[in-house]
Amino acid sequence: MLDVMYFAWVRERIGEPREQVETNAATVAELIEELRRREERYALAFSDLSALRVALDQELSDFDAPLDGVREVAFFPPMTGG
Amino acid sequence: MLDVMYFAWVRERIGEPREQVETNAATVAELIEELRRREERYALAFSDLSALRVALDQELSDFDAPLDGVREVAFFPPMTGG
Amino acid sequence: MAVRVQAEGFDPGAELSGFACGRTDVGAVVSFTGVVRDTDGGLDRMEIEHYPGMTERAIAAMVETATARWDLADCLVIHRHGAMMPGEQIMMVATAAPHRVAAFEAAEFLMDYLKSRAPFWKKEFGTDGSGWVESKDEDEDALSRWE
Amino acid sequence: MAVRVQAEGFDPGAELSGFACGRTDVGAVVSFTGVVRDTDGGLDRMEIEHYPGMTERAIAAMVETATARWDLADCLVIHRHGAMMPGEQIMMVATAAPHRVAAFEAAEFLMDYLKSRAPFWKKEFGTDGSGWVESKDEDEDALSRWE
Repeated sequence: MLDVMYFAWVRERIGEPREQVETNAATVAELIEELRRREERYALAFSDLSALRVALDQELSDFDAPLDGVREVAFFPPMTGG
Repeated sequence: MLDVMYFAWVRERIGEPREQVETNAATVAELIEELRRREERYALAFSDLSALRVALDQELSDFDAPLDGVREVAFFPPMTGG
Repeated sequence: MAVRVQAEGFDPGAELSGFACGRTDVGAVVSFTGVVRDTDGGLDRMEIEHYPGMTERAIAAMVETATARWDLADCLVIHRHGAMMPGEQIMMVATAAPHRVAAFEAAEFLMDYLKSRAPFWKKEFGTDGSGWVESKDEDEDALSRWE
Repeated sequence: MAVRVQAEGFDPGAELSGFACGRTDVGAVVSFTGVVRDTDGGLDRMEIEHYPGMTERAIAAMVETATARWDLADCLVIHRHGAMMPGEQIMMVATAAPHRVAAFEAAEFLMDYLKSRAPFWKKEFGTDGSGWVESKDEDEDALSRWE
């Protein structure tokens, strides 16, 4: 069971800020594939991975990173702080 | 007739902050030669020109600059502002 | 060293007055303040979304890296989230060091990382509608200076 | 744009609060404050001598160069002369610009030039006697960055 969070326009496209996802995905990329297949809004949010960033347990990570032991996954566009 | 000013340790070595100098020196270097010959304190103050800077009418200048039309000459060590 | 992530506004002058003061090992204090800019006059407000928890962790890690890399006496980061009007302060970084180069470099390092590595997202609301501020390649490129 | 050469102390926080505020064309404000440092605990006071007239001219020329080179909305330089104690502010530079790189670079440019091209001379008075602060090669070298 993963806590999946969405921020900025990813959150707007998915339509909610967070959800619990039951998954056996081994990597972030596999999780994304699962989500994409679910519904159009996911396919839309994850259509261009180059415009997306991922954090695992609040640390920036990569799409090929393993999900083993991870509790919280967050997807968002490149950050625009400062 | 030139207004000659001294700052920092140059002032301390010469013993006064400013004086009027009657001179026919054509350049800063010639003026320094004249002053050096005057008294030991001038010779001491002007012993190492690499440690000195000069301003003509409040603009940084060079030792070979002409004194033509100049009213105020200032000698001082490298600046330490900021 | 202090990090504050908050919705409330703040006064950069008051923050600077209380920062690293009375310390005799400090020769240089640098501050950076980011302000909501509205060049065209069409901006009503800006809203900043953030990732609570990760934001604090990410900024704390940047401050730790800066402290290890430069000889700093003190360091302050304030970053707001939520709604703010044109002319209002978004964030502030302050660094105090014995020497000016360290204070400047550490402040610029923190700014460059806050721009692209702290989980904040800006959305602008104006007369022409609303939109997420896009990240700039030059902000990403700025990080290479510190590698 | 304001330049102040003065014997009196000043409060950098109060100066920053009043600087470029309420302007919606400003996205970035950088400040630098120089403080009398006493790392070894042996400094009683610092005295700064200056060349009245030339000081103001030299700083005004630096500000003019910075304004021509960077897109600045505002710029402030304060530099003290006379006696000051460890922990007291010596000088301050503030820059306001649409973008952060311009604000940072202009502030560093002004600092580098104030260090080596404004007619100030520092003398330290301490438990071991007194002496003029010597200029550093690295301060002279810093100017080459801007050529």
